[in-house]
Amino acid sequence: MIKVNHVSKKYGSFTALHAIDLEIGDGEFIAVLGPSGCGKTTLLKLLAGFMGPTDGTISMDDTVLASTKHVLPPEKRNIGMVFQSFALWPHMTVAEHVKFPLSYHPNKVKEGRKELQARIDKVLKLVGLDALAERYPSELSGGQKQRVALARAIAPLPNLLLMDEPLSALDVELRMEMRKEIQKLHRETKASIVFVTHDQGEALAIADKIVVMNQGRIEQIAPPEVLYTRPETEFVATFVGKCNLVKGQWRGDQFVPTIDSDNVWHDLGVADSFKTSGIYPVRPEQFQLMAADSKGMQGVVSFVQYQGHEIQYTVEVGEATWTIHESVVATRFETGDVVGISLKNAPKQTGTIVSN
Amino acid sequence: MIKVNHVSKKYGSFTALHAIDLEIGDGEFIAVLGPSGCGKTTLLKLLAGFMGPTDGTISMDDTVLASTKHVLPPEKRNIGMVFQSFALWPHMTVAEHVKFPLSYHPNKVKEGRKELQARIDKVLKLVGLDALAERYPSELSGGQKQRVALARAIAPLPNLLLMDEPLSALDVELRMEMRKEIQKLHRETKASIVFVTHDQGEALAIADKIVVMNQGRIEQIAPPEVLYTRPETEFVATFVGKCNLVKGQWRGDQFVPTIDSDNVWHDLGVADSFKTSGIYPVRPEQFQLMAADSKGMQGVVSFVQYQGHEIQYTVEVGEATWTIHESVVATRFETGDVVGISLKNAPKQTGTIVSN
Amino acid sequence: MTAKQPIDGERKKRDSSFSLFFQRNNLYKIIGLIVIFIFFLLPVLRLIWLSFVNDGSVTMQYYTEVLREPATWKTVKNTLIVVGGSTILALVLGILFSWLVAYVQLSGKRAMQLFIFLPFVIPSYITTLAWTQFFSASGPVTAMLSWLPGELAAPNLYSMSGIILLLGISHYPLVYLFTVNVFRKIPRELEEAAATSGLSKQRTFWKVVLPLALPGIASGGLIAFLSNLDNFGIPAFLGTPANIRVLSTYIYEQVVGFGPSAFSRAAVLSVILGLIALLGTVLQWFLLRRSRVNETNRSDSTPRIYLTAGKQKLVEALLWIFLLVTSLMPLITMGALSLISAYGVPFKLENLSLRNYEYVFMTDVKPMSALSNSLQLALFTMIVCLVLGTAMAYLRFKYPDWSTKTAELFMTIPYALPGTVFALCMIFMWLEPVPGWNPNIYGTVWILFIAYVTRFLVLQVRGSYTAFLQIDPSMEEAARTSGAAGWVKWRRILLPLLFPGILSGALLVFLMALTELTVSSLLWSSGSETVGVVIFGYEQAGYSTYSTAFSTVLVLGILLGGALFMLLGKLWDRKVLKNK
Amino acid sequence: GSEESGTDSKAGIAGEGVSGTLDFYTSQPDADAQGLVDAFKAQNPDVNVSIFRSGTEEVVSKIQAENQGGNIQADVLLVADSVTFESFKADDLLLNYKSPETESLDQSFVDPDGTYAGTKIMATGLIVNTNDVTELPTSWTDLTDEPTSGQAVMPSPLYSGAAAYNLGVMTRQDSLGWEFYEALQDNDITITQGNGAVLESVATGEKKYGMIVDFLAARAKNDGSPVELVYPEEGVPVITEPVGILANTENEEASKAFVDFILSEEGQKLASQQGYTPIREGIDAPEGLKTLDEMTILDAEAVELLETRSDDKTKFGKIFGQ
Ligand SMILES: Nc1ncnc2c1ncn2[C@@H]1O[C@H](COP(=O)(O)OP(=O)(O)OP(=O)(O)O)[C@@H](O)[C@H]1O
Ligand SMILES: Nc1ncnc2c1ncn2[C@@H]1O[C@H](COP(=O)(O)OP(=O)(O)OP(=O)(O)O)[C@@H](O)[C@H]1O
Ligand SMILES: [Mg+2]
Ligand SMILES: [Mg+2]
Repeated sequence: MIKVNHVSKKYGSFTALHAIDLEIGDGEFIAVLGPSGCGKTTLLKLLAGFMGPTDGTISMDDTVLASTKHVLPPEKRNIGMVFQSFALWPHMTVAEHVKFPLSYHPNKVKEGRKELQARIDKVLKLVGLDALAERYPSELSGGQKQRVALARAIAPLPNLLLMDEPLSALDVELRMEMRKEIQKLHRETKASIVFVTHDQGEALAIADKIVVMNQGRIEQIAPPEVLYTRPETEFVATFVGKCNLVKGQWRGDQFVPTIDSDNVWHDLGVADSFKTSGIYPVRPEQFQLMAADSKGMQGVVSFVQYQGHEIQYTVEVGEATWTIHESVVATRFETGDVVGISLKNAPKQTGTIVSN
Repeated sequence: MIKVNHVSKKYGSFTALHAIDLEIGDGEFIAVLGPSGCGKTTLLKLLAGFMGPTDGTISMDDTVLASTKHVLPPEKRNIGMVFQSFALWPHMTVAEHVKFPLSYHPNKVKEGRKELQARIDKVLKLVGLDALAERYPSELSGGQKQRVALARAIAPLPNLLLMDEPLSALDVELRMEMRKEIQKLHRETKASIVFVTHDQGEALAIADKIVVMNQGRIEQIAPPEVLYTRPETEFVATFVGKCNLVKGQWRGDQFVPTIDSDNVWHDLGVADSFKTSGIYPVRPEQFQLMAADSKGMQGVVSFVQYQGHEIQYTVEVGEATWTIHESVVATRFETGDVVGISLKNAPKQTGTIVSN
Repeated sequence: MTAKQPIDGERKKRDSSFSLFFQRNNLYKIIGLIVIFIFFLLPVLRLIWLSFVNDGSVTMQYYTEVLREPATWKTVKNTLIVVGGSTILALVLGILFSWLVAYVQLSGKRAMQLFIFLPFVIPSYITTLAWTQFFSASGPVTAMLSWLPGELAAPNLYSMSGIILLLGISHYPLVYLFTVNVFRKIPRELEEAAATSGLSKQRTFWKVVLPLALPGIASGGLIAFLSNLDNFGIPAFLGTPANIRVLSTYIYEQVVGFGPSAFSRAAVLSVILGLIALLGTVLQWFLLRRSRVNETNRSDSTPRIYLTAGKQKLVEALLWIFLLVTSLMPLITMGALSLISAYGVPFKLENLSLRNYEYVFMTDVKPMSALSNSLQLALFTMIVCLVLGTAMAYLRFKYPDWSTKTAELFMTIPYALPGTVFALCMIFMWLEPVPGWNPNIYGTVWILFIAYVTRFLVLQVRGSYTAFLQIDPSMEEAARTSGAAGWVKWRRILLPLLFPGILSGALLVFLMALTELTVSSLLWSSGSETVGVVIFGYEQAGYSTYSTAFSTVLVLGILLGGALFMLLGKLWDRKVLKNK
Repeated sequence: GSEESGTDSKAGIAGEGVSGTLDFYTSQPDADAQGLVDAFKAQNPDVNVSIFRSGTEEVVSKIQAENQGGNIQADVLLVADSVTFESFKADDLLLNYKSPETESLDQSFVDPDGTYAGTKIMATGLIVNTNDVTELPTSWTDLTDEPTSGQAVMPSPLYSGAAAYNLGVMTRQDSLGWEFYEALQDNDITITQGNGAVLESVATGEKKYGMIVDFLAARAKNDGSPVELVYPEEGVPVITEPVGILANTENEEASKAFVDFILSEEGQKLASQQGYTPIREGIDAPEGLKTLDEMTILDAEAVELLETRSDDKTKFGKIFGQ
């Protein structure tokens, strides 16, 4: 169990992390999610031990790993790390990158050459680089480089695996595959994993627990479904799966949107914090678009994005801009169209799932 | 109009591009999509003029830009480029990065200091880096670096904008925003844009035309909807929006899946190439899962991924592995469950849209 | 990707974990500094102390005296002009050559590199002799100019500009050596990014390439600056006839000036010289202030600029002409002198013989043993400097705080002082490090060894530091998360990445130690004579023909070694790195 | 080494039975110093002599530095000129030892207090390039005449102790004096670093005339250089390469034996063989050089020279614009 205790980190006068508290259980898979520049990489580097916190401590099973005074160096920890910038060694081939931790990591292969080579081959195959084993980093494409970084980190099966956007340069297919491999690894080795990503879908799909960060602070820590269905802050609601924050008035379980005061919406599982601030968070797929008629909410389509299995509309409704996803089989609208908007009645969704 | 004419590129003995043909119309927005290592970056570098083709020519309005003999250097072309690895200058601040092309690019700002500063501010604001103008690259996070690279490329409003995964390090929200800005820029400047991405959603959303590459070859060039609904090769079908290639027999417009020969599926717009190879491509959302009963297709859930607005199931059906997306409101299954699978009847979908 | 680190202040903050280690071990820091102080600064302080005492009482008398003399100020002014001018010349030539070799497609680069080193290894008395003959009334330049219309006279080398020219030419290889690897490591994409931003090749050079090469340029420039400052041979040879004094020659005059105050006055002047050296170092820090780390690249020796065949030929021709004049001409002069029996006999076949070689290598026993001594000394000095210098550079790179900066300053001083002065300092220090205790270092070969290490360590520090500036810290971080610490990390990750830079430093130390003269001439002892001492001895005895014979063999040996080395490098490239 | 006795060496063959180590600091050319030591060792095989050889200036600086450092390592010192010894003598660094062999020397080359004695005669004369000059000069003042304008070269007293000695001596001659040096300056004489540079310059024809120590010129001529040595008629300043023993020598006995040997007939013959004019009367000078009686010697008080050396140099510097 790793405990991050009130850790702050400053770069010069800029505070990148504000008194972070976090617990990483043994064998837990934690995704760290947050917008660009929110401090994800910084958190990871602190966990790895590349630098010490400006304040606070990081401890593991009651021994202090890092404090302002002392930092246990990374080589003495049983970790693996995928660097956001890959950090490949220009003088080593792909195979050598994998061989390196297998020879020096605390979990190194001790059984001899053949075993070592077998492990190298296995890991390379796993990331799909077996054909490129003798290439140097300068001869690889972006995604290939990232896979080398991934292979190097996972090869020694570290106890704590820190991954800084390890799949950002991969295509969806490969990414799914890698995700599955990582999950398999996780199941098999029971390693704790901290997985930084900016992709909320990835975080939702992969983690036991998601940490949402914003501007150097933790906004919410929760399992994926709780996070998605019961976001506690506006930020989490909008960031994790697009959410439209509809303003209005809460009267008990009933919500009257400002924009369309004739209507009453029912509470489908909205967090209390939203109720006090008079907001109803609506997911893009919870809205329904139709041809405009005189009554009900009206908006103007300002942007249309085709997504294959769905169409994403950006609609201006009064002062607000809403995102609405519609199936490709529904009626199509174009930029400039005036549309009517209503809330789908899907009483089952949030309520039941939270209680799952 | 830029014409890529039978261009090949070899790195040593490895052929990264095999006789590529491509046309980029004036003001066209082209997305290049393909798996890791397929040659996207290589194509872009050829278009920029960093290297010459091993074979073939690239010409623009009938003047040859690049051949095996001669390459017009990039600084003489009116281009902008976002590098996959950012390629930021470590000795320059964020503002200087933007100032540079504004001072030297063929489209440079000629009006004087004030105008220049205004343009810098505007571009930085656009990518959300106005607060970090005086930072050096080493003081930025991954996503911030990428935005600097983006800002630098778009600042001079080049005629041809080459973008190599320009948004890969950004979170969904920011990515959407940037996408919109790029599209706006495209509309306003009528620049030709070649946008490399590994993200099919992005490609579908943003481009006039998508080029799908695989292993150094172009698989298909088509507008997004055509590509999604009428993929011409297995590769395109599976790569652009997950697709399950169900094997069976085509009898005219009727398809009998091998796995469930009691059933007959109707042609909802399948390309001829699939018909000849006896395949019915089914999108994950076209399948429906239900509790297993004795008749119909059956499979075993091998993997479940929660995605917020949907659940992604991996199901083993006979020899094949299918991906099926179900709404979160539908019945939930778990790994190991035996499920029944049927094809949703949605006759409208593909047919009508293709004729759009 | 550009890497995480600014070079100075910010790194410290970011790497606070390491300074944290250090805080706990603040003691080590102090101890380290004390050791460095004892080895590098204390000897000099013992000299400086002389400038404050007169008959056992502390006085500022020497300062008021020396500083009041107009001669002092004139000398300082001359020094600044000469050193400034020659450093600029060395920088221009050094940067130009390193850029051409690293960037432009030229044939015969390896041979070129060898020739670039020549002016640096040819003893400066030979260089001056060759150049003065070249420009003399009976020399080829005058002859050539007489063919041209107009009253053109060959430039007078016995002048400020002559000194600047020769110093510049002798020391540009230093800049070259430090810079060429840095150029090779600049990621191509950074230039490509400039090109897409519309910068022409030329602008890209000024705005992107040059700033990125700053670590090398600053180090090379600093070393060239210090070398120009402490050089005695060239200003003495060319300046004496022209009545031009610079600090190094003036200090020598004081030292040999007998009189009770000789050393004291020399010490005062040395302080002035030391201040100028420190000024140079600080200026160099200032230059490096804005330098940032690149993405770590493998050094890339494939050319980036291709010229048309005609232009390439032209550039090659110009380069070779320059190299022939600056490198081959002195070499040939030297070779020719070594073949004749005496100065002034016409260079005709019947006057040529190998008699001088025979004497040097068959009759006289000293040269061979000197060669062996020097080789051993140079080798050990190189190895020790390699280890200590690289370690120091690492500390300097990792913890750029007051302590490492101070340490670097300490190490700069011994190199900046004129050799004679430095040798005197070594005597003060090591004869009896503690009054009454003679550890028997002085008077043995050990004093030479200590002197060489002390004097040349800064070369390795700069060489290695420059190499470190090319390494993105994430390289090391990745090694550490892979479990590699200590020696493994160095052997497998850092050293291979640092290799070319470290090698440049080591090469410099080796060559400097091999040909060292002024320090050795005061510190050698029976049985530990060095190459420099033997050559100096021949020179002083008026046997210039012998000394040229010996020098010729030495230089040819170095050339041969260099050629072998490059051949090995080529093989290494082919076989091990499978470079295309 | 044994230090108990300072008198017994007067008796019998010099230094018979001496042993131990001896540090010999000299500015003689390496081969000559080695030859000397070898000859000495042939007689005294138990003495281990280690040589430190460098330029006079370096040797002197080294001894001074050692003195500052607390302990002079040298036992016997042999460098260019008597002024140097006067300076050490003034600092009480030299041992009083009047070698019995000095009786055969012209007493003007022997320190009356016995701290040092000359070992050979090195005159400074004129060197001429015979390719360019047919009419040999006869006088120092030829260097100040119109025909030699810009053609002459001399070593700098600021670098070379021997040249500084010459400066002191010549400026004290009525026939020459400071006016001579001023005239040299007016006649555009070139100042160069040392005697070696003068030789190079004249032998290669870069300059036609030079002031130079005689043996260098004679040897170059012997080797075939197109040069001629001239002893000007006014006389020549002479340096004597004196030898002395350092006061804190650790092997007084061997040191004395060594000094005795240098001044002995055998030692002097060796000097002659090595190409120097011996100082001991009755031994022939080598080919091309004059013996002591054949030259007119310009002389000055060494003590006085020491006192004024610094001023002399400054004055010289002023004249030559430094
Ligand atoms: N210098 C090189 N030497 C040898 N092979 C290379 C070199 N550069 C690229 N390649 C290979 O060429 C192929 C295409 O590379 P490219 O960089 O164009 O891929 P990409 O499509 O951009 O991939 P990614 O999405 O991973 O960035 C890859 O398989 C890569 O390994
Ligand atoms: N060396 C530095 N000096 C100053 N500020 C820094 C430095 N490194 C990072 N920062 C700032 O700290 C903040 C957090 O950076 P961090 O790299 O942790 O972000 P991140 O969450 O990983 O973002 P991304 O998703 O873009 O990689 C950013 O705003 C960044 O600008
Ligand atoms: Mg990051
Ligand atoms: Mg790529």
